[in-house]
Amino acid sequence: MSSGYFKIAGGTVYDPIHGVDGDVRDIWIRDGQIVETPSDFDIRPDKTLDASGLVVMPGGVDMHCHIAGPKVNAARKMRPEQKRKAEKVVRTSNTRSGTMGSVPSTFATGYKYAGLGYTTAFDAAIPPLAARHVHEEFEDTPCLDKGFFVLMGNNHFVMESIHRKEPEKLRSFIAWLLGAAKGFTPKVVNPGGVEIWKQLPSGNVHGLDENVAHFDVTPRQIIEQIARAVDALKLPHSVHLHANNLGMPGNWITTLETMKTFGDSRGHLAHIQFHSYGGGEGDENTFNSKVVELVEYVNAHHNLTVDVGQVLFGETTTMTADGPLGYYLSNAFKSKWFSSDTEMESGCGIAPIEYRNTSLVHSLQWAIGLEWYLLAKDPWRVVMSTDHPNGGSFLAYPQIIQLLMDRTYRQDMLKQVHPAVLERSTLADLTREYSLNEICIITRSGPAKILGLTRKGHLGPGADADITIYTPNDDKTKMFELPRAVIKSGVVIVEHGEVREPLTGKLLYVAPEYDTSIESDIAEWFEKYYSIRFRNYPVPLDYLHDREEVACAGL
Amino acid sequence: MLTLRYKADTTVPVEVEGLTPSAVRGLSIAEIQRFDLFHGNRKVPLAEFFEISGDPADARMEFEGDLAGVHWIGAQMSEGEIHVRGNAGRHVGSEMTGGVIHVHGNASDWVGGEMHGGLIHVHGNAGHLVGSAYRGSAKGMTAGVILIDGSAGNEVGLTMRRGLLAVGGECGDFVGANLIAGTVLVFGPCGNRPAAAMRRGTVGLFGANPPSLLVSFRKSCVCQPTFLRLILRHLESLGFAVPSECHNANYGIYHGDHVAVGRGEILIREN
Amino acid sequence: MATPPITKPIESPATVITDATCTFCGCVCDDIDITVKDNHITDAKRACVLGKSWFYGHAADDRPDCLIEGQPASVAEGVERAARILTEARYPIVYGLSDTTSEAQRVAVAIGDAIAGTVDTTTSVCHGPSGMAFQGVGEVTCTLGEVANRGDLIIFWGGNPAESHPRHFSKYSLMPKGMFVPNGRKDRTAVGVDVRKTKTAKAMDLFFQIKPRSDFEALWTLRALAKSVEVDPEQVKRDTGIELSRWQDLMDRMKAAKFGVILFGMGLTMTRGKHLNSEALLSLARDMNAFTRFVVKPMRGHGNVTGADNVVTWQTGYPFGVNMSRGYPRFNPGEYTTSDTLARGEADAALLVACDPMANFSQPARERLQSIPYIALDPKETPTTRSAAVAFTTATYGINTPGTVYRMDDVPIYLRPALSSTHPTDLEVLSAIHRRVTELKK
Amino acid sequence: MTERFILIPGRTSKQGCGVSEGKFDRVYQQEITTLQVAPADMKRMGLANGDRVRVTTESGRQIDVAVTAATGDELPPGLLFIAYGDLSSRLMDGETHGSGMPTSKGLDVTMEKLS
Repeated sequence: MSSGYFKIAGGTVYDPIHGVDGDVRDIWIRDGQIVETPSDFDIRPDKTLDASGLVVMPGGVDMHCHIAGPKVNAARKMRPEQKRKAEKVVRTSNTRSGTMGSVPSTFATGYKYAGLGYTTAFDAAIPPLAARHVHEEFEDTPCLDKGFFVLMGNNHFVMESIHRKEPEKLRSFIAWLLGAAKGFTPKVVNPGGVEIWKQLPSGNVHGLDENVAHFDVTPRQIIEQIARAVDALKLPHSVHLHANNLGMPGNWITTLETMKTFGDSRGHLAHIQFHSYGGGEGDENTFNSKVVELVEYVNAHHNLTVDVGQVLFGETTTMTADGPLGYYLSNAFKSKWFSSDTEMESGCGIAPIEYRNTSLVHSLQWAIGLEWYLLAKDPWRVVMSTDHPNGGSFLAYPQIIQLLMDRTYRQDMLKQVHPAVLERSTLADLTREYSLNEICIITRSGPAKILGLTRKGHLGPGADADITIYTPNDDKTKMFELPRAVIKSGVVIVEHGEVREPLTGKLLYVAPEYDTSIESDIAEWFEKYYSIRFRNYPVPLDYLHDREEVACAGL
Repeated sequence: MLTLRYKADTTVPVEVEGLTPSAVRGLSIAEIQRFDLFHGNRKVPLAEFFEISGDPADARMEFEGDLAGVHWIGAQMSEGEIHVRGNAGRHVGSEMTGGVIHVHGNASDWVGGEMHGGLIHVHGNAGHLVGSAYRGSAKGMTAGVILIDGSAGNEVGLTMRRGLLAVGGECGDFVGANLIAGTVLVFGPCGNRPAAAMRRGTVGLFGANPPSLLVSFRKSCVCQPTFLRLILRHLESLGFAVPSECHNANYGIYHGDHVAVGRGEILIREN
Repeated sequence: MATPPITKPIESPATVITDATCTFCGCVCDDIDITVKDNHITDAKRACVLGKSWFYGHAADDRPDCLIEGQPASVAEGVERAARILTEARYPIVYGLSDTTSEAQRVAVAIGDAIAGTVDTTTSVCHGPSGMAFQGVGEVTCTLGEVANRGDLIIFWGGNPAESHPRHFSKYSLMPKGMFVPNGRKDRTAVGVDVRKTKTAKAMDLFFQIKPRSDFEALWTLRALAKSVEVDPEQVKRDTGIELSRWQDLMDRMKAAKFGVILFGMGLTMTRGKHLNSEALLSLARDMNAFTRFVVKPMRGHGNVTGADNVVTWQTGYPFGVNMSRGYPRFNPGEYTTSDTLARGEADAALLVACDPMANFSQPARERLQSIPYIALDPKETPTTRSAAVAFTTATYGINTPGTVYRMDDVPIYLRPALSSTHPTDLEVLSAIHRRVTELKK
Repeated sequence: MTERFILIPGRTSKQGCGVSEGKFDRVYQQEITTLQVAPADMKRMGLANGDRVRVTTESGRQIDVAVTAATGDELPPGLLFIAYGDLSSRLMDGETHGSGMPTSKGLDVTMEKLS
């Protein structure tokens, strides 16, 4: 008679949320969840995995990546030349074939994330009009629990209700929109800037207090009002912001002002590395790092969290909802350029680029990312990310872990980058080495907490049984590149890099309450400007397969 | 020398990727017979489709029979010599970095696709996209020499980055389109829109009645460019038949494509 | 005007489905109110002439669900025969997919993967060349609502939407009153460029009747003018049949526009030059963004051809013409595309979903298809179903079956069916074939 | 007498409606088996609506088809138009020039009146 239990025995466990830092203990699993060790001693587990001498951590959580939806799929279609030369994902008896390059196909994305021991991922920027597209792609992205952030920073209804100073209407609209798209939290990208791009050639905003023509609002107001609305709705995760002026020299001033705009509202600043640049307007040789100034503010303000957006050297494909940024990058790199504006909601830009360690700017971007990890005091509020694939592929996480844990490896890499990095950033003097516990925080426990996922990122009773087991190795890249085993919802899905059970994984979404009287308002605006009917916009629950609503208890 | 006589009769594509002189050089005949080729979606031992004899040690391979349905011959080869005594299929010498390929019959599309070095000489006709970039690539052929004695199809030398490409007979439309640099010479008539969006490099159209050029090309002068005389002699040294009248003819030099960078040149034989 | 079928004399209750979606063409209009009376569609309010034929033409019928070699058979027998044909083939192709739901498309690609075949869609003989141009230079585009709300200069190049997308003018591109074009048609300049003076051309403010096969030269003239490159007026007139002064006037209007739009059709992709015609047009639109906002959009033909592009891309990484003989996807238009694998005699079996190659393909391709065993899924009888080894009569997407489709601008829209059907859906038949293929391949 | 023309197959709304009504029904069959000819060309070649002509491509593919005058100035002289279907497909070569797309529009043809 099966007891239904699965035991992971004698592993060296890391569970920072419960203060477990490398204790040797067992983990008991039943019905896809972690459970208390059964008090009745003669209960035998149906299956035991001997983890003695192995490192046991919760499954990885990638809280900011671009893995599904219209712009990701356009980027896949646009890079046949890269896919032709990249690693081949060959079909097996229980897995589908696929392609890699900077934008892997959906099945390959699921298998590769699971291969690294990641079991949860959030796509960072989806226009709600395309929500169904994302839900369909998610169903073909195995092994991961998934969700997505809903683009709102240039939404016409949002900008109009901010202009008319109607915070309740804004709050109800945000709640309605999240429910309609089955998304997770509002995503604000270059607020106001993308709308001006839609109106003018090379249009953009250049500061927080610039007026957005036709809507008469400022980026600062958009950020402030959405942040407040999100806190009032008690959403599990705060507003997720891609600040104005991404990538521009001297943009640290906008970033600092943006941080202050949050006041004491919660706020997450995405790929903060791209927003931490000193230097004159477009003047390369004054380009320098301003991490020291910015990290000081973040260390002192606990309402703020960041993910780094680390740059890795080599070829990749930038893809962003920031339309004007896409145009700027494609002109800078003289590459092919895709741009698609979504009515009433957002833009997007795609451009293939290459980061070279011989370039002063790219080397500094690389260094600035590492500075953020090494100077941030609280590992719970700085998160591992490469803004996949903008800074690099998620497959580079093991290499970043080694850079953070191994000072000599870091110094060696420093010798291969542009020498200006030495005086224009503090990286050369930073000697900190991350512990396994801190790595566990920035790659799973931290992002799970920031996302408000109470059953992710830890190994206590009640947690989803998403667990990754690593073989200790001084070479941290090797250790984190090839986990010994990956368990998802209590099932061993990957062993020694081989996918055993490609489960589909579930959608994580929110459905905040709202005053439904707003729906007639929305419908009237919608029918006037959208090119589809209001009835056909929302995604009904039965459109989704495996799903879980994350409650809005908030903090 | 290793001889491979093709004995199969199928219309399903046969693909021999990886069967290069350096790959077989160290193998025994028995091992070569077990080399995997693809027949559509099935792996098939080489011996099932080829009579194999001779000695691979000198990195010289001879294919016999009509191999029009056999693709990727000599793809990615780096050394040695391949002779095809008959027709060859698609992707002959694709992405090769060195060595020599002679096709004594006709070859199909993508001869020398994204080639990086070595020499391909098709003594018959070639299909489309000779020495071209594959779709989406920002760079096509980067080095090496391709000689086509007969005719060639469209998009000869598409997005070439560098290298030398010569077509003895006629060629189709868009010869040298998106050319980044390098030299493409066509000795027979050519189709329309030559060198569209060319940035640098040289496209020679030496056929009897050259086509009208795109409106974004401008005639600069008529002259007898010395570098051309050197190239023509080099082609002859490689066994390529250069029509005698080309050696000291007058050539109209047209600069363009001004829609792109405009620092390329089209040479048109005037007498 | 297509006439609705005659309704039965006794008045049975009629039901009305509001905001149903028509999937005949790439407009994918989702504001159709359908009236249904005893399993017949008797009215389709707001549908165009093509839409009305689509709704009326797909009434229930009593044809067999499955025919093997033309003889009625059970669906199970058909699935068994289909699975055997596909698993025994050495170079099978899966083709069509543009007139079925994305849910069914995903299973069709799964079959292509399992049989190590080649998956291709009708894109390869429609806007495939525009997809190749996109892979070369990229594309600047937007959803149709942006055109309706901002477009003040609308250029129709090499297409005849008045006949192929009848409601495009009124719903998206010319008539709508938008946020930045409040007076609708009056705020817009409509320009046509085509070789024939079609119904579309007659609705334009300016019409450029160019010489046949001179689209590339016309686009190159505009590209030169955009960069203020001096061009020879006689050659322009000779090449395009239009005076340079008219092209200059058009370029001046393009630079002065606030939001320029070029919507282009088969005139570019099916004529000599093909993908390089499209590349010239995409490059022109990109160049114009140095002066003003300019977008371009291919006028996709079928109801879910854009869905086929998206599904094949997210599952394999490539949009069409994807060969999986080696166990992983490979892409090469001109090699793995269906016109080629058939015309060269390479394909040795086929699974054809919602398409009619026996009517529309080149002669050598049709002769090859005639000579190999193939399976066809289609709601209607067509030349393709007539010579199929196994033909399934399936329910019609959007009329009988729910599911997701993607409009020509990649906007996903859900279908709300009006009628039930006795026939199995594409999804059911394909899922059964996929299950059996997987068993046979073990 | 035989003259050179350029043939353009294409969509028409009748052909589109015919697809839905059934490809073996009258509307579709009639539309795809009728060649539109410019009125001036009809006059010069002594053709009347319903007369039959033989159209031949450069590679020797051939169809016999009934003609009808194009409406007004829709079709310039020298151009022929037909709704795409079985007949237009018979004129297409298999060659796709490395693009996957056969050349189906702008075909060089000759047309001669059949007695």
